[in-house]
Amino acid sequence: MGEIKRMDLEYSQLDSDRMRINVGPQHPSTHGVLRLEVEVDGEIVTEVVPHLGYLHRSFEKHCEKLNYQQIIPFIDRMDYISAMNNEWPYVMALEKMLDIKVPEKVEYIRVIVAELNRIANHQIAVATFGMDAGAFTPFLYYFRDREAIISILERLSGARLLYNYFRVGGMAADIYPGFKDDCLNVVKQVRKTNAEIMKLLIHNSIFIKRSANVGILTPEVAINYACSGPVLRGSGVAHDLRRDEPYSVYDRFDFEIPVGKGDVGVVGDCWNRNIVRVHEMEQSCRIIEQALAQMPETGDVKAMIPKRIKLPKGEVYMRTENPKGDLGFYIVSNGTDKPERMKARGTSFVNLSVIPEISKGYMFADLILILGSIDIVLGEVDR
Amino acid sequence: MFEYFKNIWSGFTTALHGMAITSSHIFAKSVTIQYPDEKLTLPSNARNRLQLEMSRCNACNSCAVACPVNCITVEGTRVSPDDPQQDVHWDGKPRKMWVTRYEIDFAKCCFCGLCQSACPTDAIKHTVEYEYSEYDRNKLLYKFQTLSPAEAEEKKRLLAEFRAKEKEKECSSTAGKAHEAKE
Amino acid sequence: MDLITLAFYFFAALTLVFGGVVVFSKNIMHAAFSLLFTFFGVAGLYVLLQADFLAITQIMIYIGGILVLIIFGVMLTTRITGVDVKSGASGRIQITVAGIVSAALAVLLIYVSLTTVWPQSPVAEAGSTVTAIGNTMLTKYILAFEAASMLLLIAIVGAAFIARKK
Amino acid sequence: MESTNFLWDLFGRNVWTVLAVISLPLLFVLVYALIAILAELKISAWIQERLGPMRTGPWGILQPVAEVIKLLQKEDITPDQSSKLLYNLAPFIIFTGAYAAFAVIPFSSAFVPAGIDVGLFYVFAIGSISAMGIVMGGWASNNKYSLMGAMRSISQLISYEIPAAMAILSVVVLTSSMNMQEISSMQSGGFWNWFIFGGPGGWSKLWVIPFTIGLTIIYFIASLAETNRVPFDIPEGESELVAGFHTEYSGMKFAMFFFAEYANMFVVSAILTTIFLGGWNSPFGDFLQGPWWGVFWFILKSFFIVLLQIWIRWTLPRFRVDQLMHVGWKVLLPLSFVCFVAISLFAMLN
Repeated sequence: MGEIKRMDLEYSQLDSDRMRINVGPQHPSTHGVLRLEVEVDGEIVTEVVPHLGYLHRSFEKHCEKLNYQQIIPFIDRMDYISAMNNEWPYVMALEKMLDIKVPEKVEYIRVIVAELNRIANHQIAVATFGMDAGAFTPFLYYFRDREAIISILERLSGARLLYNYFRVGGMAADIYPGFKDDCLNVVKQVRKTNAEIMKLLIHNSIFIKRSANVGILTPEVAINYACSGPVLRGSGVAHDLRRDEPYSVYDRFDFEIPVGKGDVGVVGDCWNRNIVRVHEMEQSCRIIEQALAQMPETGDVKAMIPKRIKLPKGEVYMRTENPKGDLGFYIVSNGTDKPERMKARGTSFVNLSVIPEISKGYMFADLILILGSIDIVLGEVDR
Repeated sequence: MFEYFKNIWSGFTTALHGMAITSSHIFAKSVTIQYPDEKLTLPSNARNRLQLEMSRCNACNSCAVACPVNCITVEGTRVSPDDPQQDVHWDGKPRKMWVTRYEIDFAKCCFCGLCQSACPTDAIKHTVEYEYSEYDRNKLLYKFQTLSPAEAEEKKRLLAEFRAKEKEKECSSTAGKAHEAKE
Repeated sequence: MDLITLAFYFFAALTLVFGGVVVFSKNIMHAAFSLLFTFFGVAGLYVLLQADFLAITQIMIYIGGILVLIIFGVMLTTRITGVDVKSGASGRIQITVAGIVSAALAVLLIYVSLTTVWPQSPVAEAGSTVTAIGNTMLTKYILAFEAASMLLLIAIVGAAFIARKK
Repeated sequence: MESTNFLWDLFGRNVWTVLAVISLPLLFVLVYALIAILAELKISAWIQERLGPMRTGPWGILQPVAEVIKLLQKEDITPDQSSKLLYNLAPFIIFTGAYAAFAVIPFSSAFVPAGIDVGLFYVFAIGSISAMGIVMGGWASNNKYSLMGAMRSISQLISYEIPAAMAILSVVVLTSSMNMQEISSMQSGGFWNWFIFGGPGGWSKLWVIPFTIGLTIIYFIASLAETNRVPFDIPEGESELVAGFHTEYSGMKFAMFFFAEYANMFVVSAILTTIFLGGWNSPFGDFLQGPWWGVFWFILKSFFIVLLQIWIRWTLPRFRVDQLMHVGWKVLLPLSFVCFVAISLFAMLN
């Protein structure tokens, strides 16, 4: 990110062509309370400095005062768009420490809710990316569909956004009757809308002109900056923890890792990052279908939940594939029911750091698109 | 040159495709819910306003411990056997604890549902009621105790009296016992 | 006093007042924007003289073209954010010299306007001037017309060249 | 100036009738703007499978009125470091520019506020006043977003005036008149005589029809750009410039910008209607033809174009500045030249 340069009088007089613009924290396109200090030469961006911390809630420090069960609601609030996926690595880390073997049915429920939430997350990502480009209508089509997913998760967990559904060793509640049909309907609707959005937005000539060949992130830079998720896969690197380090029951499903192929523009540009998300929705649909077919009918989801969570001394790091990339939790336990230290590897935070690298030399309007294509959630960036 | 015209053509046709799609939605059924008039039915496990069933609560403090944001305050006092007012729980068992104070600050509540799962008697529950916003934050401090402060003081006093009497009795009984033993 | 006379005084006042603002304003942007009203007033005067084509050309070229150019020029050359763009404070000598010159000019102009015998043609109900202008442009003054077009073309090419240099 | 005003025929030409003629379009603009805002709200809602405003009046038809009342009550903020006078003046200049164009719009064969001979030229010239207003507002706000919006807006207006002018000029070549009333009356006798289909003429006009249709589309696209509508709304491009040149405006001054935008939309639609879609002529020859039906047809056609603009707005994404210039200078301009030459050839051969 570089050191923070302050605009001083001397500087601006020397270089009067350039203008410093403050984008955010109250800007319609910063997806939250991000502040970007942008230096533009006319319309060309010459420098971007992100300023973080407007949503800082001391999550990691706060966790040291909470017992392991109480941390889960706070984890929901990191990446609030995909809360289900957030809870998973944390719960898995504790299970690893406690050496709990999770029942089969629970694993399948986890896969399904995580993939449902992945679809919901990507819907928002693609929708807001379209809105950054000026297309408002796809946004509402996606939100209409997201409603169905949210309703399923609400019936499962009781909440619409911050689920608190995962428990160490199980789930908070079992699935409801009719869950399978609801999921299959969602899958059908997601596919239908995606086909429509492909025509309406993604293959629209103006949209291609706007997003293709913009914000090119080469695989080397992406790996150097530790980017992950669709941002990395948009650059053509087929890295997905679900396949590379299969956790839970992911090794039982047949799915592909979509990568940016450069059908339009070049590999690693905004268009390719975006299309990866659309294809991932399809892959998630496939996983959901397979998981629904394989899921055992019976099984107590609460059977393995320990009464009181008390970790042995030691440390654990567990990461899973969040919709936005690798999400990891590092927990140091001192033997009590509260963690000694808790560290989250926030995907959005890591992915955001690549912004200054890939947005220089493009136009100001492109910067907004690049930011949108990285798909950050400020709750996770600032924590 | 060919590329130039192809670009123009694709720009034109994709725009028309888009317009065809948007126009096809004009006559589709709207998904809007006219909120105050019509409401979505929430699932029965939806986590909204907390409700405490006093006949089940025995002031065990589990919910207050489980709450990650400390929005629940519970205080209780043992029921004195001498108390003229005796109460029973919902299942007919006699009440052992008076709940002298049970407050939930809904301005703090994060609707995680942990209190609900911690409660041994299913007294505290999330309900589907969600329309309870207030202009004054103090009005969000919900008091569930049925006893008035004066009554609570009275119960405490009764218990203290009872305990004092117990002690006295114990003393006298031990003295009596010692006396008996002597005999 | 009929409507036309009233309109005349209105437009004349508009032109003069804002012309004054253009000259005396210390803020270059204010001066530039005042030109808008001055040009507009002049265009109104043209309308009153039944020169509707000329009036609209005035709006088109002066407001739509030259004024935009001036404002762009002001914006591009000076720092526009922060402090106001001011025309430089003039010293005493400059004011004196300028005052003398303009006073002399004013005297001369007033003298000329008072002593000249203005030829007055009978007011004819002028029809459309567009046809006549179009015809003369493409017959009698074709050479001048084409030369002007060439000049503008060269200017455009030159401007594009300068802009592209970076 | 021709006497094509029924008011002047009825009451003679005095101060009161002149005032009436001036205020009639104003009345129309106000009513039309409210309807257009409602149409924008409702059509966007329907396209997105929403209901749109439903609370104000039956089906929310009073929503624009409510919004105007709301804006009237809002605090009128003038930024501290702004250039107060210019800041306050700009919305009115913009509205003046938009409204002044109504002077030459022929609503019917019996009503045009001012039937001047250079009507089309006038509409074009007066548009530059709006552009000045935008620059004024953008500069006076003393906001970087406003300034960028204003700069973008003016360069966009200048660029797209040329293809639009070429389209209009082609019609002028065909009609050898710039009087909008005359152009309208030339296209009487059914839709086949409209200039979108090459204007009145025999079968020899068939080969020019693709060019006239092309010019209609070119003019329509250019008019979208001139009114700052999607996909050319980069001066107010919400996602990058917050609200562009009117970022700082609030209350009634903001409403003036809004009214001006909608008035401008109608002006460009009216020009398109007049020069390509037969103006106030009925599409079916003498069927429903007449001064009063003229008003109906004219408003119907213009409003259809406005609806088209709204429809496009809720479909397409936004261009980028350089792409906008590319479309203007490298696509629309050469194509409009080709069409213009073809139409000139046609006019010469006839």
